[in-house]
Formats: sequence, C-alpha cells, structure tokens
Amino acid sequence: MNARLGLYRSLLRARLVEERIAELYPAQEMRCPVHLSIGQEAAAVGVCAALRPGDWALSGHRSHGHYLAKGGDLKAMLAELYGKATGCCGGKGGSMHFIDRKAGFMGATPIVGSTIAMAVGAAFGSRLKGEKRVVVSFLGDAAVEEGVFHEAANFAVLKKLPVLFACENNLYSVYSPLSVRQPKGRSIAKQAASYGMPAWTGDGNDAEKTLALAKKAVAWARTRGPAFLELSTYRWREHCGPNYDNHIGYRTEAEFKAWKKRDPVASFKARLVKAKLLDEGRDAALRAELAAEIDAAVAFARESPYPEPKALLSDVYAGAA
Amino acid sequence: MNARLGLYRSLLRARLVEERIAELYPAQEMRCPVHLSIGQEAAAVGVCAALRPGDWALSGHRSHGHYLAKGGDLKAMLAELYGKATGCCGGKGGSMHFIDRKAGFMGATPIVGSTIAMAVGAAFGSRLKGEKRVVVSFLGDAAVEEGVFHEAANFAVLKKLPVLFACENNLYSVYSPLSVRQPKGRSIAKQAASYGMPAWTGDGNDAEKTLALAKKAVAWARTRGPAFLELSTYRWREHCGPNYDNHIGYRTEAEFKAWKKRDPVASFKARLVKAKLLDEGRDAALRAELAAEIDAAVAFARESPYPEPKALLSDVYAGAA
Amino acid sequence: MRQLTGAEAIREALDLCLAKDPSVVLMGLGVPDPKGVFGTTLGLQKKHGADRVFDMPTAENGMTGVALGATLAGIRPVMVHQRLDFALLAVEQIVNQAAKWRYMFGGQMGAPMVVRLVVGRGWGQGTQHAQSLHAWFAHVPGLKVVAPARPADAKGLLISAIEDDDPVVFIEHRWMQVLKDEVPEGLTREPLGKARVARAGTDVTLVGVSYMTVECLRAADYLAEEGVSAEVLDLRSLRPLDEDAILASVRKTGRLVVADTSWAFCGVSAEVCALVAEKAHGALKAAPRRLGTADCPVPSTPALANLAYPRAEQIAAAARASVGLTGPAPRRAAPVIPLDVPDTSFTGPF
Amino acid sequence: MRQLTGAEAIREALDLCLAKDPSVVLMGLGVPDPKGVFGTTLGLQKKHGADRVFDMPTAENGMTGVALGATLAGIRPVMVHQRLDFALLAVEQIVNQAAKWRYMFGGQMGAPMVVRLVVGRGWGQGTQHAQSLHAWFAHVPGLKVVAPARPADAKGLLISAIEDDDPVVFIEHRWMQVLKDEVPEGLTREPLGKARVARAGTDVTLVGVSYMTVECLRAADYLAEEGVSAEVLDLRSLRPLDEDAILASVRKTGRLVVADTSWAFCGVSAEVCALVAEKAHGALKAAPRRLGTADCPVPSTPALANLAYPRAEQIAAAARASVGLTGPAPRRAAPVIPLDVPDTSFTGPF
Ligand SMILES: Cc1ncc(C[n+]2csc(CCOP(=O)(O)OP(=O)(O)O)c2C)c(N)n1
Ligand SMILES: Cc1ncc(C[n+]2csc(CCOP(=O)(O)OP(=O)(O)O)c2C)c(N)n1
Ligand SMILES: [Mg+2]
Ligand SMILES: [Mg+2]
Repeated sequence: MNARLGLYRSLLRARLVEERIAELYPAQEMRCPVHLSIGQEAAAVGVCAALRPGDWALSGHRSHGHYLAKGGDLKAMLAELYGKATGCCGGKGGSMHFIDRKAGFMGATPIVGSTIAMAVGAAFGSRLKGEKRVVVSFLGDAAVEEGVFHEAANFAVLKKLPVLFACENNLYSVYSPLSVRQPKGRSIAKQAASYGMPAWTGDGNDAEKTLALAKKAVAWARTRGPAFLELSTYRWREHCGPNYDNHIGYRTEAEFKAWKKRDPVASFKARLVKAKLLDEGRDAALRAELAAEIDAAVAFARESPYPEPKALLSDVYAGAA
Repeated sequence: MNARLGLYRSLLRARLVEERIAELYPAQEMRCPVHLSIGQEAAAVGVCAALRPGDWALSGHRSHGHYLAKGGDLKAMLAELYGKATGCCGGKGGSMHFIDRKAGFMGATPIVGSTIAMAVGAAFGSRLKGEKRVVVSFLGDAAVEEGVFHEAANFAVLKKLPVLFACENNLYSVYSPLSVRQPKGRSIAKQAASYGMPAWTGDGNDAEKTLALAKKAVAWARTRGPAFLELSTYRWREHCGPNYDNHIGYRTEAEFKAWKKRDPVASFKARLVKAKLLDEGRDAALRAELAAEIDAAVAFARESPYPEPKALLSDVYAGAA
Repeated sequence: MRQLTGAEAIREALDLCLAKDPSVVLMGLGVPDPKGVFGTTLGLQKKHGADRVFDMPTAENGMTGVALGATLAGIRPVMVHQRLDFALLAVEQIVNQAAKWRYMFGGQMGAPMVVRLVVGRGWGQGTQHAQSLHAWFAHVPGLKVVAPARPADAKGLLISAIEDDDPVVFIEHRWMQVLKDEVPEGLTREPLGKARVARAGTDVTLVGVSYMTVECLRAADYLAEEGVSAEVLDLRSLRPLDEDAILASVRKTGRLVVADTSWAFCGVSAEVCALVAEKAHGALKAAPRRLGTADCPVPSTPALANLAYPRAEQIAAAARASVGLTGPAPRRAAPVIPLDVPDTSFTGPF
Repeated sequence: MRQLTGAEAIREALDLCLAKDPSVVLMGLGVPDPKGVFGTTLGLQKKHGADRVFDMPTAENGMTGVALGATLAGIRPVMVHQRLDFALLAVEQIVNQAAKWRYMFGGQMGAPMVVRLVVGRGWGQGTQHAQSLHAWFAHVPGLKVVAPARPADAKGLLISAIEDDDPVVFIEHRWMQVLKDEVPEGLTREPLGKARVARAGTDVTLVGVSYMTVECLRAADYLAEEGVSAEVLDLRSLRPLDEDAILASVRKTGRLVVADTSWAFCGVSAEVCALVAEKAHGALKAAPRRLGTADCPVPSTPALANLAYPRAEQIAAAARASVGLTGPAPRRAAPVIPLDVPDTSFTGPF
C-alpha cells in the first residue's frame, strides 16, 4: 500500500476502533474507565510511523491511539476492555494498562507522568544492552507539570539518551484548562528545550506534518540524544468515557467545533482525495474492511472467557501459581 | 554602624560562629550532623541584607549561614547543636532543623528541595492573608534537580508569588560534582528563567555584589512575581562535619585554593580597608566582640539542661503533654 | 432527618468551614471543575472565591509542600486527591514534613491541614486507582487518620479535621460518597479518635474500617437470621485508635472479626488483633479473624476484582466460624446488583 | 571464618553480582564517591565501569522510574538511598509501578530490581533521617522486603535479592553496617522468606526485626543470667514472612516479645502478634508484647533519642514480665558506650 494511504488507514483504524468502543460502552460490558483519543489520532499515528520495528513506546492513561499506532494487537486490546483472559493483560489491566511487547508497545500506566521516567530508563537500559533503539514517551500537557518529567528529562539530556518525548497538548487536563496549571504564554516546547534538547512544535492533527517532524526528532534521538515534540491537538469526547461533554461548561461548543473542523481523519482524507490517491469508493471499502476487523475483534473479546478465579492470586510474584 | 561595615560584621560573625563549631565539634558534645557553610557566607548575608524585617526565609540541610544572616538567635542555635532544651527546637531538631520565627527564619529541613515548595506556599499563604511579604527559599545546586523544584517554580510563576529562589551553586552535592548530575554547560539560572521568571547569576562570594543583585530580585519578587538568583560559591570543608577533605579525592586541592583566594570574608575586609572603613585594629576589636558573644553562646549552650525525658512524647500533637 | 449522600455531606462540611473561617482554603485537581471531585466541591469556588477554592497544576508533591507552607502564614488548607494512589507522589511532604512539623521544631509550629484521599473501588479501576493505604499513614506519629463509613461521620469528622491543629489524613471511600443517609444540619462535629458502635450485639465483634463497616452491618443482618448477635464497631478513626472501644467490645463478646478495605498484612486489621492480644489476653474465646482485600493488587476485570474484596458473606462466614456455627450458612438469593458497583445507579466510568 | 562488617559484606555481594551478571547495574547518590555509601560501594565503579556503577542526579522519584524502565531492556538495577527517608520521594514508582509491574500486565513483565534503603540511627540524625518504614513496603503485595541483622545475612540476602525476578526492598540498618561478624566467601545465598533462629530457647520467643535482633540477643543473655531460656528469631524477611517459623517457636515457648526498629502501631510487630493470635490461638500463656520506637518522630538530641529506641533492657523486662518474673531485674553496670552510637569507633557525623 502507498505510504500515505497506509498512514490514512492507520488513522482511520484508530478512529473506527474508538468509535466502536464509544458505541458499545453504554452496554456496560466494558467495565473499566476508558480515555478515548478520538480527535488526537494523528499525533499517535504520525509519531509511530517514524519509528523502526525495534523501537519502543510507552504511554499513560490515554493510550488507545498509541497502542494501535504502534501495532498493538486489536483483539487483545478489546478483550482487555471486556476484562477477558485473552486481553493484552489477561484482564488485569483494563483500559489504563495496555501492553504489547511484540509490537514494542512496552506499557501504559495511568499515574500522570510516571511512564516518562520508565521510557528514559528503557532507553538507558537498551543502550547498556547495546541495542540501537529509540524509545518514545507519549505524554500529555499536564504530565510536564509533574516533577517526574523534570527529573527524567534531566537524566535523558545528561546521558544523551535516545528518547523522544511526544507531548500531545490538548489544552486540558481532565476539565482543567492550561490556564489554571501553567503560566499564560509559556510554551511547553520552549521550556522543554531549556533542559538542553531540541524541541519542536507541530500540528498534532496533521498526521503527515507530525510524521515529518517526528522523523527529524527520531533521527536526532537515535544519534544525538533526547528530543521533544509538542503536538497541538484536541480531545473530542469527555476526559473519561464515551460521551461528548461540551455542555458541562469547562469548554465551549465553539472551541470544540473549531477543532472538529480540523478533524485529523477527514482533513487527511480530503487531501488524499485531492491527490487522487483515494476516492469515496476506496474509502468505503477501507472502512468496510476495518469494520469487519473490528467486528471480529469485538466478537473475539465478547466470546472470550473471563480469567479463572485462581488468576486473582497469580502474577503477583514470579513463578508463583 | 555603616551599612558596609554591618554587612562585614554579619559575614564575619557567620564565619566565626562556624569556625567555633568546627573547633568544638571533635569534643563530641554536639552529637548531630553539621553542614557548615564556611566559604559560602556572602550568599546568605547578601541575600538577607536585601530583605525587610517582615520577610521570611526557609532553608535546607546547610542552613547555619542563612539562619544567622536572617537574624536567628545565636544562643538558641548553639544550644540546639548541643541538644539542649534551650535550643531553637528544644533539642529535637539538631543542626538540620533550625528555626527562629521571630527573625522570620521559618524553618529548615534536610530533605533536599522540600522546603522550596514550602517557601512558595508561605508566599502564597501570606498573600492570601494580605501580607506584603517576600519569602526566600535558599537552595543548593542539587535541589534544582528534584522534581519539587520544578513543581514549586511552576506554581510560583503561575500565581506570580513573591518568592526569591536563592540558589547557592557550590559545584557539589555531597561529593558528586555537577558533571554527574546536570548536562555540561547548562546554566541553572537559564533553566530557571525558562519557567517564566527573571534569573540572575552572581558572585556568591561577594556580599556586596550579592546584595545588589538581591535588591533587584527582591524588588521584583515583591511587586511582580518570583525571581531566581544563582550565586556561585564554594564549600570549604567537608559536606558534613568539621574537617577539610580535599585529600579524599572528589575535588582537588588546587580548586579549593583557588576558591579560598576568593574568601568572602577576607576579600571584603580588604575592600573595606582600602575604602578606609576598616583597619586592623577595628577588625580585631570586632573579632573580639564577636568572640565574646560566641563564648557566651557556647557557655549558654553547654550549661543549658537537656530536655526532660517527658519531652520525648510532647509536641507530637497540639495540646498533648 | 434529611438524607444526604456522603459526597453531599462532605460538600456541606467544606462549605460550612469555608464560610466560618477565612483561613480555610480548598485545593486540588479539579476542585472547581464541573464534576467537582465527585460532587464534593460543586459550587464552592463560586461561593467562596477563586482565591480560596482553586485548581492546581498536576504536581501532587510540590503542591502538598505549598499547602504545608501556606500554614506558616496561618492558612488551613484542605487538599484533595481524586485517588489515594496519586498522593503517593506526596508522601514525602505528608510524612517527612507535615507529620513532623510540630515535633521537629519543638512545638513552635504546627501543620493544620487536611489531606482528603479518595479510595477507588469497582468498575475496573485496577491496580493504580484502588489502593487504600491508610495503614501507612496510621503507622506515622504526628498524623491523624480518619475513615468515615457513613455520610454523617464524613461531615462531622471532616469538620473536626479542618478545625484540628494537626495534619489529618481523611480517607474517603468512593462508595461511601454515594451512600445516602441521615446527616444533621449545621457545624456538627464528630470527635477524632472515637469509634462508633454501629450496631450493638453480644456474641461477636465485627470491626469495620471505612466502607467495610457497611459490609459488616450486612453481615450482622445475616448473622441475626441465625440468632447470632453481632456488635459492629465502626473504627472511624485509625490514628488515634479508640483502644477502649475495641477492648470493651471484645471483652463483652469474646470474639473478633476485623474487615478492612486494604490488605490484612501489616494493616490496620493486624493492629486491632495485636492490640486485643496484648491488652485483652485471654478475652477471646476463639481466634480473631482478619478479612482484607486479597493479597494482590486489585485487578481491573470484574471477574477477578469481585473476588478481591471481602463482602458481607465472608465476614458472616468468619463470624460463624468464630462462634462455632459449623453447618452450612443459609442460602441467600444471589445479589441483584453487579458486585463492582455500590448500587445500580453507579454506571462508571469512575 | 573471616570476619567482615555489614558494609563489607554488602560490598562483596554487590561485587560478586556485578561480576557474575553483566545485566546488574548499581546506581544511587554517591555510589562512586570516596565514601562509597558507607563503604558498601567502594571501588566498584573502577572495577565494573562507569556504565554499570554510577552516580545520579538528586532525583529519587524519576531515577527509580529510570531503574524500573531499564528492567524492560533486561537490566537488573540495584538502587541505593543513603536514607530510607529520601526514598519517600520514590514510593510512587516503587509501590504503584514496580510492585504491580508483573501483575498489571498479566504476568508478561517483571521488575527485577533491588532498592537498598539505609535506615539511620544515632548521632542526632533526627526526625527525617532515622525512619524505618519497612512495614509500609511489607504491606504491599508485589514487593519483597528483607531486613538483615548480621553481615552474613546482608550478603546472602542481597545476592538472593539481586537474583530474584521481583522487586525487593532491602532494609539496611546503619548499625548493622558497622557490625563485624563471620561471613562466608563466594556467591552464598540466603533464601528470601525464611527467618533464622539466632538462638534456640524454650521459655520465651524474642522476635527481632533488623537491628533489633542484636538487642534481642543481648536481652537473651540477660535473661539467661536469670535462668530464662529465650529463643531469638531473626525475621530477616518481612514479606514474605516466615509464618511457620514464628508459629513453631511460639507453640514451643508459649510466650512472645517482638522488637522492631520502627513504630509498633500498624507495624511489623503488630503483624507478628496478629498472626500468632489468628493461627496459634491459645498457644500463648501470656499476652504478647511489642517494643517499637517511641510513638513520636525520632528527636535529634541524644537525651531524648536514647529513650526512643527499645534496648536489650526493655526487651528483657518485657520477657521477664511475660514469664512471670516479678522481682526487680538484676542490676547491671551502666553501659560503657554512649547510647547514640553502635560502638565507640562510631564518631558521627552520620
Ligand atoms: C499523578 C496523577 N494525578 C492525577 C491523576 C488524574 N488524572 C488522570 S488523567 C489526568 C489528566 C492528564 O492530563 P494530560 O496529561 O494533559 O493528558 P490528557 O488527559 O489531556 O490526554 C489526570 C489529572 C492521575 N492519574 N495521576
Ligand atoms: C531527597 C534527598 N536526597 C538526598 C539527600 C542527601 N543529601 C544531603 S545534603 C545533599 C547535597 C545537596 O547538595 P546541594 O543542594 O548542592 O547543597 P550543598 O550541600 O552543596 O549545600 C544530599 C544529596 C537528602 N538529604 N535528601
Ligand atoms: Mg491534556
Ligand atoms: Mg551544592
């Protein structure tokens, strides 16, 4: 497949998977919190497209897009949301603890900022082991406020580690706007640069632009040390859960609409159509193909068994039952 | 007294007090760790001289100089080192927990970086209470590595709080040089500035230059928000304890000697002599006066009683025994 | 009496304290947002002003230091964390600093602050959103720790905590927040350090920590069906612990079952058993029994999480064994609501 | 057998593990400095290289995350903190992350790392340099916790900890580091999870945690003078706890005294008493007794700090009461060394 189409497919797949989750969630069969990345897919897809197979990524609470873009298994993902034994964590993790080692998606955990340090450590450890690997740390605009970002960034620069900090600035932490958390007018990227690493800002709703930037940043990381990307984007739905929530008052419908106009999927599609790489027919076919894949994954997840009761006490320690 | 002479007296007093501590320490009557600030007095003295009486300061493990420069009671200080009931903490704190509320020295505690956040909080609280107070946070070059610095600085800038971060960069954290902790060539002041506050660097061995800078910084803090001072200086003796330790291998005798040449006390004295504000006779008289004060404080400390056994369980909670 | 949910009771306590004492401030992630920390802070910023009721950067450790520092100027901060797990970032400030603030300065200072820690449970929260580490804080002299099990206590204990001159860790169970019960009006206080006999009985003492008191009360109902009279003691305060109340009850009943919202090992239930062994040696006619969450992190899937928490059935079973009932327990209809929610109105996602 | 100090034994363990397994790395503030973390890391950077043995920024939380992250690449980090108190900054990474790393990913991962926490005591360390919060870590499933009381165990347990595939918290008492005792050569291992009968006896069981085992042994000497045969059980491992060893000893002696280096309340001594009450009900002929540090922060002045720690005299007194010796204890010469140092060679300042 043409690379641009591949990128589009990746975007669309993330979108359709999460839209399906949003659709199915009210049935209350996925009994775990879900932080959807709908609206932010281009950041995940653009960054991951710049990586090599042996590279790794880690993420936080909002990791669906990152997991999928990095190649995480869809069936295992959905089964995890349904709490099933076939889930990527055997049901023990739920939406906030995704992992797919084979795909190099090395874990997501939902304490804001914590995996930033682990990503830096993974890069450090990889280098010690002689592996030429870039590790991406996906983080949000709130995560940079945590001390752990500061500490991890300092160490990464000190040791010139192959880490890419990919910050999706979606303007909010839960329902708290940037204005109550960071000084007005201060750029996250500029502050990151003050640690001694290159930092770029980009349009996180444009997968191609993100990819272009990410290529630069990854190349830098691979050879020279850490790099930082601030990707501006916007979460469409509520912080946690499947619904829209522009009516509750922390942001305006107008702001949402302005961002929705910049839909990373639709705008990329339009571009591809213009470039004659795509038409409605092919798009429909692609959607149908993806829908079928998702259907199958949902069926797999729903039909999979729950873990056996004895699993409760397994995996606490190595070797134990 | 002439202001410049006053500054000199303050410097000399801190020096003589700590030299006395170093002299008496081997008798093993001060049974607590001591982190001497000998060599670094000008930073403390210069900054505190820029403050108004109602202003506050907090510090960390190496707080002797700050406590004295801020006007902390000498007798209570020495009694604390001797573990006596008359100590500034009733003997419960030791060298690492100084306080003199009356003097506005609002506490020192030895977890690196922790009081930075408290200083910011004290400024925040003071403003809420309608008090026009600047709060100084004394910190070391290692403290900026802690996440708490990052978090506290962000909040201070966000809320435009009247805080002065006074960082004494003495090149070492215990026996660890900056090179193993922070990237080469990165300026602490510049990084601090990236938070969105003015940051100045200065000669922390020169009390007058420090005072001049501190005046600017304090004025800024009082009216516009946080400010940062990076004062370069050097610790003469071992990290903790009374001895010289240039022989143990973490730094060179040559480095020490170069800094010793820039002795904040001797160089200021020379300047005052040159300016005809001081001569050997007056200097000797000043030293004698200070020695007498220190004699009395030491005697007070040694003669003071230890706390009663029942004090062990008092002060755990308000109102309790 | 009017009924309030736990969340409403807490909101009322905060509102009253903010109104009464201008030194009280309320801070935490999301405090002024439209969800208002599970409803507990709704409208308070509007009413008491953005200076005193405010959101903060995502910086639990530093902001706890800021709260402690504010006490130097006479402020009395109430800080809230939407999950106890997030506050692990702040234990340095809580335990090294705040807990010792009075002692280490020889009694000259004090740290009148309240740290509200919400304990998550259910709906697949998982390993990092459902810990209840109250035993940690209870271990530490200098802190006070309370853990209300019903709305009235949540209100009364929170008011006492805010008025107290020492740092108080307020353990706020997510499922207590949605309980609805009678709550008195006005600035009503419940004393820190006192347990509450939630139900009097004579045959066995069921000690409940936090939400487990609710399960103990259900267990007492079950036991009553079999003629066993269970006394339910709601600890409410974990430090100081109401030793007298515990000892008096077990001296009366001679039997002890302790149910905790956290792990039994090195937890509050261990302390209760040790206390009884030390100070009421010989009073127990049977071995004491502890029920805590399973000795593993709490998994996300309901299939396993439901097994991780002790429920009334197990508490009753422990009490039955303790009083020597050896036959099978009476069969009971299967619960009508899923086990991973406190009631049917709770539909996640948090 | 040759004698080593605890610090030398630890250094030897580290050296052997670094030599044996190239995946092992050693990190922490001051690791390669001239003092070498109380001598435990001296020369190791030179021998094993600056890539594997290194200093770090003053950033306990982030660096713990770095250590955990390094395990993803197959590294087995040993991290050291010169005071347990400093690691309070890192409990988020240790407890939320490392402890759950295996479980939350359904067993696919693991966190083979060791966190050495030095517990301070004496010479006026004060409230923030002398805490021993091992009970916190022991409370948490997913962690293992060991606390050696003698050099040979320090070595053997550290080697086992480094080779273990789970995160191990290694509680390293400052006064154990200066004890000198026989230590076997080579890669000798002591099993995690096993207590050690440090002295066999029949009349009363003295259970020691960490350095308190040394005081228990002294107490046993005192008791022997009065014809009381004390069994001293050195717990060594706090999680898993060697329940069998504890139960076997108390079933034999019928009497229990537990001495801990931390607060009794909600501590390991509570767990030991609760365990015995639950699983050996009726085995005790007298109430168990707990001795921990006084229920306050540890103050700096020796005049008070000396009173904060249980000493052999108090342990013996508890045991005497437990066996029913009611007369006054034999008079003993006052100790010849000050109470705030482990021995006369220790002259501070740390
Ligand atoms: C340490 C910590 N504090 C608070 C939370 C609660 N929380 C969960 S997600 C979130 C928002 C984080 O915002 P951001 O990093 O911008 O990511 P986004 O949700 O916008 O993708 C918060 C505060 C948490 N999980 N961990
Ligand atoms: C959180 C924490 N980590 C480590 C230590 C041990 N420690 C005590 S003083 C010190 C050095 C701090 O260096 P710096 O801030 O530069 O101050 P200086 O000693 O040079 O004055 C360290 C690491 C501590 N007290 N607290
Ligand atoms: Mg965001
Ligand atoms: Mg320094």
